[in-house]
Amino acid sequence: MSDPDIQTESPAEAAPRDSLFEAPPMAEQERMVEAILFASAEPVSLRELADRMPHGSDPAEAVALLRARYEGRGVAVMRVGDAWAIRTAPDLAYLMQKETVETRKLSRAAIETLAIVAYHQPVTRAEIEEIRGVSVSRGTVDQLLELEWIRFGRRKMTPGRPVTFVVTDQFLDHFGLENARDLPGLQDLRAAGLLDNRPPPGSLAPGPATLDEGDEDEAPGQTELFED
Amino acid sequence: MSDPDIQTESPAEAAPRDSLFEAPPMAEQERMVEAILFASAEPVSLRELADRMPHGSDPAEAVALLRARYEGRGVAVMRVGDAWAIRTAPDLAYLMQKETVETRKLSRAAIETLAIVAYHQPVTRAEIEEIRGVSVSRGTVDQLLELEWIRFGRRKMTPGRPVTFVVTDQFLDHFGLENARDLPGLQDLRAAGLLDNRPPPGSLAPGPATLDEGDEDEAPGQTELFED
Amino acid sequence: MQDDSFGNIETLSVADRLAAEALIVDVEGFEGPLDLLLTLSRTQKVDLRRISVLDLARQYLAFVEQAKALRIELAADYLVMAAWLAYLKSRLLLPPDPTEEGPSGEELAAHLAFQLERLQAMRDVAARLMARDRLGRDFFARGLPEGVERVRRVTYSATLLDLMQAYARIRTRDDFRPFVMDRQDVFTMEQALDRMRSLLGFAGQWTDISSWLPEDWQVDPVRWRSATAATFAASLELVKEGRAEIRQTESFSPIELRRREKPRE
Repeated sequence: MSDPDIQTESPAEAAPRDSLFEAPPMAEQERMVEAILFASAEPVSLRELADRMPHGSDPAEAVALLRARYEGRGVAVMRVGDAWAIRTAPDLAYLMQKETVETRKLSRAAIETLAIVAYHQPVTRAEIEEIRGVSVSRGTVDQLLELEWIRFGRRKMTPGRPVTFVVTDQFLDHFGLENARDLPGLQDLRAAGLLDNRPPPGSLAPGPATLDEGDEDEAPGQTELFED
Repeated sequence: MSDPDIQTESPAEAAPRDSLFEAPPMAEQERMVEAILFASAEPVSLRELADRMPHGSDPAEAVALLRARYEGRGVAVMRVGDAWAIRTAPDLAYLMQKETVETRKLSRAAIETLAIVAYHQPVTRAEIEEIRGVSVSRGTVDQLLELEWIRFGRRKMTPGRPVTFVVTDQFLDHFGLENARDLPGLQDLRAAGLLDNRPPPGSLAPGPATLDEGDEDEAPGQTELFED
Repeated sequence: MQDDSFGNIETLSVADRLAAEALIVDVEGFEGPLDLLLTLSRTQKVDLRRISVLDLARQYLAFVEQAKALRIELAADYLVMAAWLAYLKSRLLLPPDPTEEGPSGEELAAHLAFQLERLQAMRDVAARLMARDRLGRDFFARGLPEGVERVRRVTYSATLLDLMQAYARIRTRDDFRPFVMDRQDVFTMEQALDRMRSLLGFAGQWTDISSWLPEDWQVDPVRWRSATAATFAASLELVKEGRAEIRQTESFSPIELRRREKPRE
C-alpha cells in the first residue's frame, strides 16, 4: 500500500539485469498483475507473469502488493503452488448459487485414496493399498487422474521402480491450499509418526500383495466375485 | 478491510426477509457486487444483482462505489448494455496477447532476389530471372513484398509493360543504408574478398542451372564445387 | 454343522439376530478387512494405540464365524485376515518361545494397532479435506476469463553481408561481366519486333528471315546468334498476330516470311 516507496525501488532492481530497459513503476506492475490474474480462470505462475510483463518486472513483489490490496475484499489473491489466482471470498459462497458447479460425488475409496496421496506423496499404489488394507481399483485412480487432482510422480528407487502419485496444482486450487504443506492436520500426523513409512515387522502381516489379484476394492465388486 | 464489522453483521443477514430486515453495510454490499461480477460468466444487470443480494441492498450504489474503487486499476467495472461486468483496463489489453517471435534465415532464393533488386532497381521479374539464371518463384517475391523490403515500382515502357521492383525505405533501414546507391559496389566486394572464389579464367564455368540445385551454402560451398 | 449353526441362529433372540444381520449386511459397506477391524475396534471405545488387539482378534473371528453361520461368502482377504489374526491370537496367548525367530506377538499387535490408527487418521483428514472451502462450491474462479491470444510472429534475419555475399555469388556465376555489358550483345525480341514491323510492309514475297538481321549483327557470331534468335521469335510473334506467314520447306533449310495480305482479326 506504500506505492511511492516501491516506485523508487523498482529502477534500482531492474538496473542490474539490463541497463537498457527500465521496468515500469511498481504501481503499474501491480496493475498488470491485476489484469492478468483477473483475466485467467486458472492460476498463473510467476514465470508466466514475468513472460507477459515488460522486461525487468518483478511479478513476485507486484503480486504481494496486490494481495495486500485485496485483503478483506469480495475477491482474494490466492497462492496455488508457484502460481497465483483471484478467487471469490469463501464467505460469499451463498451469493453464488448460480455459479455453483455440481461435482460428481466421489466414492469413499476415492476420497481416502486422494487423502493418502496428498499426505503421503509421493506414494506408490502398493503403499496406498497397505494403508487402506485393500487393493486400489483402477477406476478409483482413473477418476482422480481424470479430475487432475493427482498425477504420476517420479518412479521410486526401489525394486521394480514403481510409479508414484502426487497431488497437482489443480488439487491445491480446488481445496484452496497454498501448497501441499498446508494440508489440514499435516503437522500433527507427522508428529504422531502416522506418516512414517513403517514396514510390517517380519513378513507375516497380510500385506496387500497377497490380496491384489486384480480385484476391485469396492466391497460390492468383491462380493460379486465370490457369488457363484 | 473491516472484517470485524462485516462478521458481526452477517448473522443479521440470515434473518428472515421482511420489513424488519436491515440491509448489510454498504462496504459489504460492495464486496458482494465485486464477487458476483467477478464470478459471473456474463454481465449482470442491477436487477439480477438485487435478486441475488440480501433484501434491502442497493446494488446501484454498490456498483458505483466499486466502479470508483477500480478507477485507474488494472481492471475496470464497465457498463455493458444495462448490465455490469469487470473487464481488463483497455490500456493493458496488450497483456492478453502472448507474442512469440521466431527468427528465421531468409532463403537463398530470397536473399539473391533481394540483392538483385537492390543493385539493379527498378528491375522486372524477367530481368531478375535472367540474372539469377533460374525462374523466380511467386513465393519468393511475395515474401519480400510482405517483409516490405521490396515494393512495386513503375511499369517499364517495354512490350507487355512489365512491373518493376524497387527496394523500400524499410529495406534501407534494416540494412543500415542511407540509400540504395550506398550498396557496396563490385570493387568493394572484391576488396572484401567476397569475389575471390571465381573460377580461373578460361575454365568451363558451370552454368547457373547446375549451381542452383539446392546448394544452400555460401562461398565455401561454391569453392568446393569448383575444386575438381 | 450347517443344521447346528442354523439351529443356533434360530435360538438367538430377534434383537440379536437383527444386530447380527445388520453387521452382515454391512459387510458390503466395508472397505476390506482392515476397515472391518477398525469398525470393530470402535466398540472398545479406547485410544487406538491402547486397543486390545487380542480382543479385536476375538471379535473379528467371531464375526467371521457368524458370517459362516449365515452362509455369507466372505472374500478371500477377509479369510486371510482371519487366519492371520488366529495366528496372532495364539502368539499373544502363549508365552514367547525364545528359540523362535521373527517378530514377537506384541510387535505384530503393535503394528496392527499402528495400521488401524493410520487408517483412522487418513479417514479423519480426508473428511477435513472434503469439508474445506472448495472451488466451484464455496469460492469461485473468474466467470468471464479472457484467453491469452497467441501471436506468432516470424522475423527474417538478413545482414548486409548476407546481401553482398548473395550478390557476389550471382556475379561470380556470370564470370564478372557486368550485367549492363551483357545487354550490348543481346538483340531483344522487342528490338527485332520493332525493326520487322517497319520492314514487313515491303515483304510481299517469301523472304529468308536471315536477311532481316541488322547489318552490324551479322558478323560477330555471338551477336549473330542473338539477333537470329530474336528475329525468329519476333517472326513467330507477327504470325501469331496474324500479320505474317512463315514457312520452312525442310529441316535446316532457310525459314521464310512474308506479309499476310489480309490480316486476320
